[in-house]
Amino acid sequence: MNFLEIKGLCRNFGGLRAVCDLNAHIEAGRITAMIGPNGAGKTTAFNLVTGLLPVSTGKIFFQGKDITGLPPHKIAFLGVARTFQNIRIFSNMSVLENVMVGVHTRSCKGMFSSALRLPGVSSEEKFIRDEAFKYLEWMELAHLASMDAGNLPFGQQRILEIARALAAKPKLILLDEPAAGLNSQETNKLSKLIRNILESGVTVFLVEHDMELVMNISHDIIVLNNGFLITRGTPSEVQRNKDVITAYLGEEH
Amino acid sequence: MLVIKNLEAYYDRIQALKGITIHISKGEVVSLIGANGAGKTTTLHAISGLLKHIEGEILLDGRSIKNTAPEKIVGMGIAQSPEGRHVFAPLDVLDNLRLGAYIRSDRQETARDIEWIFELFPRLAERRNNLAGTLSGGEQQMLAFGRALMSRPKILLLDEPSTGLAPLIIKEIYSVIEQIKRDGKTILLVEQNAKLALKVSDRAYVLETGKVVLSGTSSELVQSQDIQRAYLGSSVDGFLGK
Amino acid sequence: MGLDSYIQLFFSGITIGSIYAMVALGFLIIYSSTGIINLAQGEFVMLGGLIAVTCHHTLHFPMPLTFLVTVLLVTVIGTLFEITCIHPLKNPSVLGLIMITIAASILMRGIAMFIWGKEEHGIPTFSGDKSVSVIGASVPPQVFWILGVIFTVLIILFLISKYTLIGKAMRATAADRTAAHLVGINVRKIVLLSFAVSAGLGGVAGVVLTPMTLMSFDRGTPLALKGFCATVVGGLGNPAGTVIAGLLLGLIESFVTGLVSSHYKDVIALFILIIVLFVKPSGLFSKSEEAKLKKF
Amino acid sequence: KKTEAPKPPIKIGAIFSVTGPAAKLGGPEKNTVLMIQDQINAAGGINGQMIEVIVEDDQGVEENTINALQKLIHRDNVVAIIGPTRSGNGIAAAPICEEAKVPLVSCAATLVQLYPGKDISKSMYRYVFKTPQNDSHCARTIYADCQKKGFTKVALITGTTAFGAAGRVELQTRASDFGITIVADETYPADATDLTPILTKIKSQNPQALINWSIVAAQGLIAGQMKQIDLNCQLYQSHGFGNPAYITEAAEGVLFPAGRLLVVDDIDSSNKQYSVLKKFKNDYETKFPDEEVSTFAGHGYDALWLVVNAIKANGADRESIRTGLEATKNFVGTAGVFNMSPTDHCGLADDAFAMVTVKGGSFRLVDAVQ
Amino acid sequence: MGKNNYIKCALFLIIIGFLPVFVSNQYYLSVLVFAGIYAIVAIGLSMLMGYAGQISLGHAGFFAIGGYTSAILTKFHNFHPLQAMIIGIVFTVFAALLVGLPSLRLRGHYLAMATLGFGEIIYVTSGAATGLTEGPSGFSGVPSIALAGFTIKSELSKFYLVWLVALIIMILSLNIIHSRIGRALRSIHGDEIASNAMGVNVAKYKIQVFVYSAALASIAGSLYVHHMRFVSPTGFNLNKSILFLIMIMSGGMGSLWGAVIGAAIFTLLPEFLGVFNDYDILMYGAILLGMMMFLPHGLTGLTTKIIQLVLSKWKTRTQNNP
Ligand SMILES: Nc1ncnc2c1ncn2[C@@H]1O[C@H](COP(=O)(O)OP(=O)(O)OP(=O)(O)O)[C@@H](O)[C@H]1O
Ligand SMILES: Nc1ncnc2c1ncn2[C@@H]1O[C@H](COP(=O)(O)OP(=O)(O)OP(=O)(O)O)[C@@H](O)[C@H]1O
Ligand SMILES: [Mg+2]
Ligand SMILES: [Mg+2]
Repeated sequence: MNFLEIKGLCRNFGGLRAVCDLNAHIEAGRITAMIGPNGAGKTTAFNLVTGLLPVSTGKIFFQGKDITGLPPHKIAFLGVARTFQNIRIFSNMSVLENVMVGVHTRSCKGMFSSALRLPGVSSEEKFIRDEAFKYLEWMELAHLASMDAGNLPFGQQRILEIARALAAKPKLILLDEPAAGLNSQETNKLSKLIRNILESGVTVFLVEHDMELVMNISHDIIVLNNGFLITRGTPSEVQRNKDVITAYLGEEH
Repeated sequence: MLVIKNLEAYYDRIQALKGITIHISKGEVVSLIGANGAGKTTTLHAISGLLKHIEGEILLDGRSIKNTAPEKIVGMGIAQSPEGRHVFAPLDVLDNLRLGAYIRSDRQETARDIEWIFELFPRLAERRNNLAGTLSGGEQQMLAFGRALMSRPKILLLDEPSTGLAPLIIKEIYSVIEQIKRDGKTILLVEQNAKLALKVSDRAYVLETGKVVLSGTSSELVQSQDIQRAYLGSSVDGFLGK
Repeated sequence: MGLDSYIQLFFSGITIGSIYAMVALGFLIIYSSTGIINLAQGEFVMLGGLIAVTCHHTLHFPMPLTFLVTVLLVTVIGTLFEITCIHPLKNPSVLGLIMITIAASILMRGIAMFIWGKEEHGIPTFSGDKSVSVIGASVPPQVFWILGVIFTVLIILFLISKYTLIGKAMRATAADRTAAHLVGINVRKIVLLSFAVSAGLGGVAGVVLTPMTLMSFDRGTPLALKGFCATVVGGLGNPAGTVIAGLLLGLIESFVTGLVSSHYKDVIALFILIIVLFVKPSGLFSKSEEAKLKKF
Repeated sequence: KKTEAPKPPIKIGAIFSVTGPAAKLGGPEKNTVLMIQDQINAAGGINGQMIEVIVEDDQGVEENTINALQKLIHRDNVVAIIGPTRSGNGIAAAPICEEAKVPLVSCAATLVQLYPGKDISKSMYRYVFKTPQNDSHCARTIYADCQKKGFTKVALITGTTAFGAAGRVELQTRASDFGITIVADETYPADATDLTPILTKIKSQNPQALINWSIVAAQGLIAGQMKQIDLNCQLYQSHGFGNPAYITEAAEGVLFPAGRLLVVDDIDSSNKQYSVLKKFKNDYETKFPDEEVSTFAGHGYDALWLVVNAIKANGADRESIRTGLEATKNFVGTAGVFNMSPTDHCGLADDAFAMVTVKGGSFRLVDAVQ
Repeated sequence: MGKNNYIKCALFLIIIGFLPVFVSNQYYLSVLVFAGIYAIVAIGLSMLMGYAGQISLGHAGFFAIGGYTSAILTKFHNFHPLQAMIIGIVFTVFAALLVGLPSLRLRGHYLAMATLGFGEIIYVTSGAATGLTEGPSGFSGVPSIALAGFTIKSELSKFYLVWLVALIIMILSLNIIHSRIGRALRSIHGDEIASNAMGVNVAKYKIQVFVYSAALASIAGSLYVHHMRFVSPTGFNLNKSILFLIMIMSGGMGSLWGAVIGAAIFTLLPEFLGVFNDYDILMYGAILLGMMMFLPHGLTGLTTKIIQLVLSKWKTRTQNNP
């Protein structure tokens, strides 16, 4: 049983085949990167895995369970969290509250019990707050906890998004271009962070165009082009692959 | 050709630029580098006339363009490919490019330029009738870049044009930058990827918290120890600074 | 019912439908360039009618001059509305803007009541009252004026949007103001223009409508409601679709009233609105992808 | 000599729809009561005591009527209330006045406001009176005229307001008494302005007469729109039509029952009402030169005078006013001659109505024109 | 619910308790009863709009369903007012599901448009369905509300009843807002897609809060007819829906207390505008426009701003004079 298994996955937009007969798997405890030219279908694949887009055909299994067609929140409850290529933080909420939303999947009190403050609501609320703080401290954002998330500088918004995803204590985290807009120093910090995430027991699935980062930290690399899988391998294998070089990397790499 | 003297900019009460002096000569490629929040985007916005609250001077060919309406600045030949892409999401790719040529009235020339953009980015050509909002991140970046070219600017302001682009396309974009530089155009380039930026540019300025802390020709800067450490990413100290 | 009745109903429907279409276009134009649903749109129609009354009865202007002066004045009012109420806002929310237009509509109604009182006022029809017989139905000549004026306006708008980039510039302005600035669109001008044109359209509708149905200070809101239905049914983005939706609403209303029952006349448009929202939420004549990318 | 401290004025409340959809009714009512207040005070008040009429605007909305009632009853401590203007508001106001034991003289037409739960079989409210003629009078007068002219096929068109709805019921229930068949029965909302589809439908039924019953704007449009589509049958309007604002070229020849106030110049000087009407019309039109007197102004006149007369006769407290009102006999008002009794809180006879038409740009008594 | 809100609730309770000492006139009490009724609607609507970011232009429709159900059942079918109120809630929930389920799956303005249509349909129907509702003239004789055998008839007891209901609803709503559900609602407002991906069942919470706010409107509608002892369509038209919006906007979106304040102000305001005679519509429009333009965050926004300003002044002063 693979940790995440994608079988014959397809997604069309009108006549366009954004993802096409994709077969791939992710192994637990490793960092897997997905690369490929712009418009290759990477973000679409992430959207399919997290249920944000319905699949056209194909199946997705997470820890052996068929998650195809499940709504996004159910998939999140199974332990899949993600960040977005275009940052999607809740700019109407504070930094802390953003992360507290991340703990949503680890709490359960509903509208009714919340309204009546039934026993357990307060302690759960305290749990959520404490957890959120834990992750803010890890990401070194705790001093900004009460700030409006929308006013954070760009780089910190990216980190906040990761904190929010981690607060769900996911088994698998999907990161869509986490390094975009960061300079090399910041990118270096990011690679350290990603390794930390892995060490904390979360499997990482990553889309990124920064080859230095990808080649440095990933164990496996999946390469897409025009919706198709063109190859899969270790960084050194992929770097030497002719198809990858012509379609994506260019000569120098 | 473009001279900025003691530029200060404010967002409400926050001062984002604290007196920046920059000059760009005709035909030059100049890059601005600096950490997150240093004020690079703010500088470009100030030049494009998007900010209300600025002080200091911005001169184009000796004439002040401070407090000039943004559309007039575009008319004077300054175009920008903004950070965060800012494509017109509910319009299709063709319309986005046509609007890039909004200030021009030569229909046929415009059509030809659009074809040229499509040659540069075949990916866009395939998507010409798709709504810009449905494009992938990288495709949108290409579109924003192409749209800025469509006004046939004298000065091109590029804010992180390589964000989210595949390595091959980055090369493509940089070869375009070199090509338009050869055509005699002037470019002010903001890049996170300092290595790349220094490679194409003649000169560069380094910004830090709203001030120019270092400037010089690109080749000088590449050698500089400070730059090496801070922006070219050789050593890493500390984790996630403030 | 004979054929003549059907023809009669058709003309009734198409007349009121074209008024709905004008109001709907007014909504659409402001919406396309700013994302605002201007609920004061009906008040422009009301003002058009009442200003025409003053021009004609008090100032004794001949009809063509009345028409021109009225449309001009309403255009100016629309522009002033933008300048004084919409433009000064810093970071308005969509809802805030809607509420401002509601407040403005209440205020305009109040001012109109102050000036013209509570009565209905009328102006003479443009060319007499003698009905024209069309296949057995008698159609008042004003109907042809309404149709003629409105279709002329529509054709002009169509030509402008076809042969200039203004239509696209409006949509671009609504989609992303920063980017609109950066491609050289004079955002201020576009926004003012859109308010001016929608107000002008309202004014035109008011002048041509008043001879048939009279006008009073409180006529705006019901018209705005129907016009709004037409805009949504047409898909909030497609001028041709909006016009067709307006005409369709008028026709359906007329035929249902004439053939079935009048008791629920006013819910017909709303019912169609709800059905369309549930079945094809992006409107009858608009792409659903595009609807997803809109802000409001 | 000891100067007596002037007595505080007698406070009388009034609630009218001065704005809103029935503004055309409530406006003249308000004008009238304020004018009469001044007249009475100028003439030395009631037995030397001034009166003060406190007017509230309910905009035709019941919620406001109720607030206004509370305000008048509890804050201003009025001895009696006149108004409201619209039938729905009258129905809402009646039980409150009954409970608070404050006499109410309504200016709304509908009869059912006088009965708890709109149920005419129950006994009447004790504190609620009204001045306009009854809807049933109006319906009967119209149908009688139809019968006289030999019309048997009649179309109804009514507004969806309380007034229109009440009229519709009257017309529906009384048609058979006059051998009349209703061939069409349509309604339109208060804000309707285009009635041609409804009229087209009616036209296809070939009625001999069309009866429109509403107070809303559309009643002024209907005659014109009938012409537009060539529907050429006799048009009757209800007593709600009694406002000179509705006189248009197209309205020429319309028939409707109304009090004689509208046609003062046509009535015989021997008529009991003659001098009252003449004076009121004259007073009103002198004071408000832009306006012609309407039946609604008349309702205000009748209501206030009924109360004032009751005060004069019985004293200025709520209970005495109530008994005074109920004992009203032979009061000559604008709507007719009022004779109240414990079982009749309207007090008008059928002859309060006369058939009126529009001729030569003014309201004329049918009998005088023919 | 934070400490702050406990204090506010206590303060609220004290105000309710002591207000009648100062305001004993029945008329003012009656107006305050209306204010309390609208506060109930406003709290629900504020949760829907200020927190979950969903716009409703048709809450008068739910208000009407509650009102008519109560009026008809208590007057013509001898139901106990509480029974009728509960049945009204059931009908309202059903109607809210009918409108909400299809339109809440879509984004943003669809709910606004669908509810606009819904509200008007209810309004027109309540005038046209004469057999059921007695048509446009409505009917009086709706009994007063009764509780545990006591008929609540006097203005004073109605005042206490309505405002206590409002207080209870306030506490329930504050509890929801300051819980994981409240945060989920706000995250939906912020970004539906991200919220969904973080495990928030967007559709479920949207429909829950929509139904909750509709049910509150229904309760308020029932109280409304029992207070007026009369029902007719005029109380339930588009103007009423707009009035609800005005209340929460003027109080300040995103604050339940603001909703209550807005409800109070816009119930009382027209009573004071009466002095402007015929031109109160002019004044009303002008005040409204001024509020929307100059107080975009409503009165609560204004107070927070003033408090912040005072605090920062105070801070700098204490810093300068240590
Ligand atoms: N709209 C705004 N409102 C308030 N502050 C802002 C705004 N935009 C930028 N700032 C602040 O101004 C400073 C400069 O920002 P700017 O966007 O110019 O930085 P930058 O150098 O372009 O950074 P990046 O690498 O993230 O693009 C930052 O501290 C930022 O937080
Ligand atoms: N909603 C949509 N409608 C139509 N086409 C779409 C839609 N979403 C994505 N596409 C198309 O599908 C293709 C794949 O897009 P996707 O976002 O997955 O690319 P990507 O691999 O993430 O690229 P990038 O590296 O540039 O982010 C693109 O060509 C895009 O235009
Ligand atoms: Mg992508
Ligand atoms: Mg930047």
